[in-house]
Amino acid sequence: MTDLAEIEMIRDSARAFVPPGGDLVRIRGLRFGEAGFDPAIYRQMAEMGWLMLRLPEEEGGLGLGMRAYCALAAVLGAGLVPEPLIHANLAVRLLGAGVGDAVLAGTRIVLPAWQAGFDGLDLAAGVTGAAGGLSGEKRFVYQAAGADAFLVTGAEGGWLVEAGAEGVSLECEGTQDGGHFGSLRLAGVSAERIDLIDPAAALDEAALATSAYLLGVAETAFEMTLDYLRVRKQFDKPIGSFQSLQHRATDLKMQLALLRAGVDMAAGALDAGVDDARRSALVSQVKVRAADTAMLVAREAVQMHGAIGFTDEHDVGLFVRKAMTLANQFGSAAFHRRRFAAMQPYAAA
Amino acid sequence: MTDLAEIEMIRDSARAFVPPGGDLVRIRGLRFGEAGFDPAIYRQMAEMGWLMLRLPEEEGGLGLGMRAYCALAAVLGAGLVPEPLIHANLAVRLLGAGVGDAVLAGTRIVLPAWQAGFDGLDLAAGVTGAAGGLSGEKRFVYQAAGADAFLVTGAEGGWLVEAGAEGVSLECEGTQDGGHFGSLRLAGVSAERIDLIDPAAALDEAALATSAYLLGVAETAFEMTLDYLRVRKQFDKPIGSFQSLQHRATDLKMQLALLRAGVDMAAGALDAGVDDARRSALVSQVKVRAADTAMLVAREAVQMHGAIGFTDEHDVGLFVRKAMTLANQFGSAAFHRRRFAAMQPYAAA
Amino acid sequence: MSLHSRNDIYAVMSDEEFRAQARAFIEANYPDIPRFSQKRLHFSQSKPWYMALARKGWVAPAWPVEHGGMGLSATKQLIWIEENERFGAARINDIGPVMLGPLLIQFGTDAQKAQFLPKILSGEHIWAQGYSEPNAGSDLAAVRTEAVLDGDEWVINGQKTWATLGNDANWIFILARTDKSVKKQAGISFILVPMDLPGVTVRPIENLEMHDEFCEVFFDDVRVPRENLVGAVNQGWTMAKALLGHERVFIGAPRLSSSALARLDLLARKVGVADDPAFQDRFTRLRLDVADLTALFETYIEKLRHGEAIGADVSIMKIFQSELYQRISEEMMAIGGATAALLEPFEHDPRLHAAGTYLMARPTTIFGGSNEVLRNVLARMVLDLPA
Amino acid sequence: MSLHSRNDIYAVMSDEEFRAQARAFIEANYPDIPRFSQKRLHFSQSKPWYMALARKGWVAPAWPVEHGGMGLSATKQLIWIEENERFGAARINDIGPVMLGPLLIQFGTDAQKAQFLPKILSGEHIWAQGYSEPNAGSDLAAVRTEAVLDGDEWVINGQKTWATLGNDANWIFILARTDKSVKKQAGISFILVPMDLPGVTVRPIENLEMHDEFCEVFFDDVRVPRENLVGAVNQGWTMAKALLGHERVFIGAPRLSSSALARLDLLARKVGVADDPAFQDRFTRLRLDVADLTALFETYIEKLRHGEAIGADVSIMKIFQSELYQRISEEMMAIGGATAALLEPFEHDPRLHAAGTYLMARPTTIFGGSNEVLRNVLARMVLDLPA
Repeated sequence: MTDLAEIEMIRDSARAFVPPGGDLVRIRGLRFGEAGFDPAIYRQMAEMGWLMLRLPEEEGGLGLGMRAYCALAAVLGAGLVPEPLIHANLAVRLLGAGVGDAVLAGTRIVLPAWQAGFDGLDLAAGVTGAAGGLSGEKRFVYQAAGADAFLVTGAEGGWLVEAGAEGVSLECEGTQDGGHFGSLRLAGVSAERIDLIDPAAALDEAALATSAYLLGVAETAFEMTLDYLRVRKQFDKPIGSFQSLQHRATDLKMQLALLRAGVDMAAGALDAGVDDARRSALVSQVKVRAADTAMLVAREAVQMHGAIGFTDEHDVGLFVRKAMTLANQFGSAAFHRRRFAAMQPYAAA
Repeated sequence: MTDLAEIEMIRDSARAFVPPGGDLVRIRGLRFGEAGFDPAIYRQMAEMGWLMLRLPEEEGGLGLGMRAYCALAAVLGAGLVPEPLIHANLAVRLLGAGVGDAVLAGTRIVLPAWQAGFDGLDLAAGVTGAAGGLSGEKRFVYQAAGADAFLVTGAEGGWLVEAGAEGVSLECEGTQDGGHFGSLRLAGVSAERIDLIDPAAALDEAALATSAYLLGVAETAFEMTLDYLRVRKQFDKPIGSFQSLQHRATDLKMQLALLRAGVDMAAGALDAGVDDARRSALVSQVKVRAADTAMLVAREAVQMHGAIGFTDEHDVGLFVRKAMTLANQFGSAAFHRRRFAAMQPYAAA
Repeated sequence: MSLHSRNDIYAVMSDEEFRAQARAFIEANYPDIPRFSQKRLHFSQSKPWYMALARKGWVAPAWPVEHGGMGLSATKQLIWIEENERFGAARINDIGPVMLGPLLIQFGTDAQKAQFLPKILSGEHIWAQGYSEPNAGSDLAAVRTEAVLDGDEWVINGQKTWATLGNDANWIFILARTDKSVKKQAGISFILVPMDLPGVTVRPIENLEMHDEFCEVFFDDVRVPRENLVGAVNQGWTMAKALLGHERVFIGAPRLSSSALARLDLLARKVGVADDPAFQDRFTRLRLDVADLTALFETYIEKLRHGEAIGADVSIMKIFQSELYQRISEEMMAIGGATAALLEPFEHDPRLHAAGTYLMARPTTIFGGSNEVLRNVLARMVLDLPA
Repeated sequence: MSLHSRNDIYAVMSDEEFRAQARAFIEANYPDIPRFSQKRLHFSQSKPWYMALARKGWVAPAWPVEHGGMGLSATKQLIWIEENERFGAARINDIGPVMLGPLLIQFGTDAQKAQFLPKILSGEHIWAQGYSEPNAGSDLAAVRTEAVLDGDEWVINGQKTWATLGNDANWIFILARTDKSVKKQAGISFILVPMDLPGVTVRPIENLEMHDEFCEVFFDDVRVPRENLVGAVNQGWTMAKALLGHERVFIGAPRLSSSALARLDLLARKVGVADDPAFQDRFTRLRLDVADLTALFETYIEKLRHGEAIGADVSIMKIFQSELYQRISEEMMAIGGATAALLEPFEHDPRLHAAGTYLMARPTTIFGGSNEVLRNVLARMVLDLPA
């Protein structure tokens, strides 16, 4: 199958979970629930092979490239899918096929607990695996309450920690999108150390997929806003006929075009193969635009919807909240700007 | 006389030199000439007492406050007056009444040569007054070719250096406004050291007056642009009826209102008396807005005038060039932002 | 009247004396209710504070003393606001004291003043505002809620929306169409309506902060006495505009921005970016914007103090302050890292709540005249640009 | 034809081979004229470079080989531009090769092609563009210059403006009104006019860079043969739009921004702010904008390469690139300190000229369709927003 055909195929299969026209009833129903997502749907997604996207074919995976992964993520973003696919994929990517069939089948959910600080991509901090067992804290574990186990990362590798194991406690706080972050505290948990597969690349891929997801979020919020501009009337005219709104809408379109081009370019480059510094620079480039554009579109979407956009019952708010939740995940724009400059020092063309 | 009456008086007398409706023929005539300004007009201005504005009444000056000085500077800016009043006043301010009657009468022109670096308000650098005489270089001396003498500043004080003295050489480069900067090179010039009067305050006052001048420049460029928006037609409508231009014009008005309020506030505070750090913070606050606003109005003025705004024959360009010339004088916005933060560390209200 | 004579004292008090007294009063009397809440508290929660202010005679800082207000100068009103902000005191249900009271004082009959003003001061009447409608937002003059005179009663039908804390209120004032034959601004009247009447239905709307701050209010053959009309019939538009009055200055006050700036500073320290020079550069820009807005605000306060007319240009401040408030909140989101995603304040400190500030800042560019409409008006009225 | 067969080679050459050859050619053949000039050089100065290109057969990179062009792919055209930029080679008087040539190839008669194309390639004809008029700028369809058929000649009266380097040209193509009875786009024709005819007057206009880059051209009963019409009568608007063609992609190329970024970097080093973290933060933002624009540009180049249609959305790039170029130039002014005020390049290095870059960036948002008009068009055509 050609690359393009693969991408079309995965996009089509994703659309089965995200009906066009955006039926967001399911999304609303899951908000602020305990797991924050639907394990049954998660399993269906796993059945599509979406947890083995990046596993090589020789290891039984789909062996798809980042372009296919990003195409999928963008569709999921357009539908605000709350199932933590990108996070689960990160765990699989770090562990490889050895993660086990139950995980790939979606019947056992393993989520990465990699973050300790407020920002950045440092997966080493927070826990230590000393003699007395694994101790410390990982924070901001997305959709943690739905996990059966966590892939806890540290300087020396990772540990697979069962959610119910001795010495493990989890405290959750809601996120704007109706999901949550877990704070995972570990006090002398016994767990075996596992080697992680190319963790820097794995985190970069998650950041890129998150950028693609944000692209889907922002594009859909923009389309909703255009629809509203076409029909909402004030002063006896559709507000989309007012030039200042037209020009601002054009500016959003411009940012979205830049973001889409960036996602495609970076995914293509990663698939073609680049060195580590260039890979990180490209991913940072894209994540900056993704975070900034999603937030820009979100705030203009609220503004252009007027008062109704500030109500929770209007769907545009769901997109705003999703942008707020994901903009800083896998590194904020500020972090990625600094990393871009560090990874690729300026040299005039 | 009350303060307000004084301010009105000086504003009226300034308007005699700057005819309303902006006859800019004189300004164009002086552009790129050797002196960059008209010594005869300079003398007339001196006759109005404008070189002794800030000298105390007991020393024979007018003893006016910064509010009056700023009112004058704003009118001069509105008329793009090229005579270096602010610079000459800085020299007088640093030297006091001892500067001599010829200087105050405008028959002898003394301009400050205080700057050595690209930016900032450091008057100490560039020259040393060692045993062999005064040596070194001062740069960016505004309208230097018209000066009879220079007040050269250094770490230990100042020196009055005749333009024609042994060891003095001056090289001039044009500035965008039709004036010029001189590079003053001193090689073992014999000159007597003079104590300077409160140089930090003097430079702050020059920076504030420059801000007021920039306010006048920007307000006039804005008025010209509004006039153009009212009459210029495209697509059979005056372009000022297009909402996006209306909104952008409103944004310029907003910045101008902030700048005017800032100038008034800072001048009033300086007149009322503040400590050194507060004075510098206030002046920096205003100079930032002045530089940024003048440049913003300049670029929007060109854009709103369209192609004609890019021609040298249209007067709006004169305002653009003046903004470009003065925006960074007595410290750029970037310098003053840093100084503001340093002089007045943040403390929540 | 003891209340009267007691209140007269503020006029002769120095600003600094007044500030000290205000601060001491707040500290001594603020009840055990949340401080620094970004969400508006409901009356059920904030009532003890309203009552404490009522007992002190401090419900209506701006009203003249003879009507039971404090008769504060513009400067002292500002001090009062600042001291409340500094302490983090909850904002009371203030539509009665801030909006309706001054309007009744200007346009109401003696009977209306006697009937309504004391009950605002006592907290017995909590007012809501019934201006906007689903199809009359930015274009307020398009209101369709109708009031028809039937004998000695107005019969009201229609729907209002965005009534702030409408579910706390027992009275609402509305703009209603009383003449459909004239151009739209000319056929509107201003009517007072008790909310406990048959036919009045309130539906709270959850906002993005998950807070039922706004309500829809439905009127279905609601009948109120003819005397509930304020001003003359069809004079409602004039009053709606007059209602702005001082408000047009205070809505541009820098307080939302300056308090957001303090939150940004705290958050920057918390997440460890406060010393990053790039952050400091951006922070200084925002600080300078707040400082210049403050300077501009003070020129208007000065005008109020001297009784000068406030022109249409005053809305420059509302535009700038609301957008500045938003920019500060966006910087909080940008630096907040993972905490920016949280639904509730990080570590339960309401001042560390990037998302809360971000969301609360959103409607400030929409309500009180959307910034787009205000820019249109400025372009025409102040800049004299053609239609 | 030896020229033909020689040029065919570019199609089979790898991009990197071509780049090496282009670079070597420029280095070996660039005459002793200014490099890195921000001002357009006049033909009197840049002619040796035009002639060197003519000798090599490299005047028209985009034309098909059979018409004497290089027949370069979009990618190789870009490489050619990049190598010129890198060296700082002067831009030649390229309205003939870039604009008129492709139009004649598409719409011209065989006689017109035979008459005009070789003279563009040889440098004998230097062309100017006569589109805009004093009252037809953003609204180009409002042209009033008139051409009336009198026997076998067009008689032309009117005025054109903003003719780039019109004082260098010996031919000009114009949009002229040939029918006043139809709606304005429908009555325009495209006519070729020698500039040495009686009745043609050229007045240079000094721009803000003190450079007579633009000219007004007056036509006073100028008579040209009927055959100087390109395409059909009243088909001028179609051709004016077609003239955009590939240009709509290349006008959004990141090269102006990326070369300005290099200037900003040099200037920052010169004035000593390159290591300031706040500057670096702003510089990185600009870099990322250039990088993303490059990514977007490459998607369009890819479309050209595959022969796909270019939609109206392409003007997104022109808007973004021109405004980015301006923002970079504004940052140069902001950091340049006192040097930003200078009329001529600081220390005679054209790359350290903040004011020059600032001024040269101004018209990019005005010419080639003002960004305001392009945004209007995007809103209607791409976003499908109502009129």
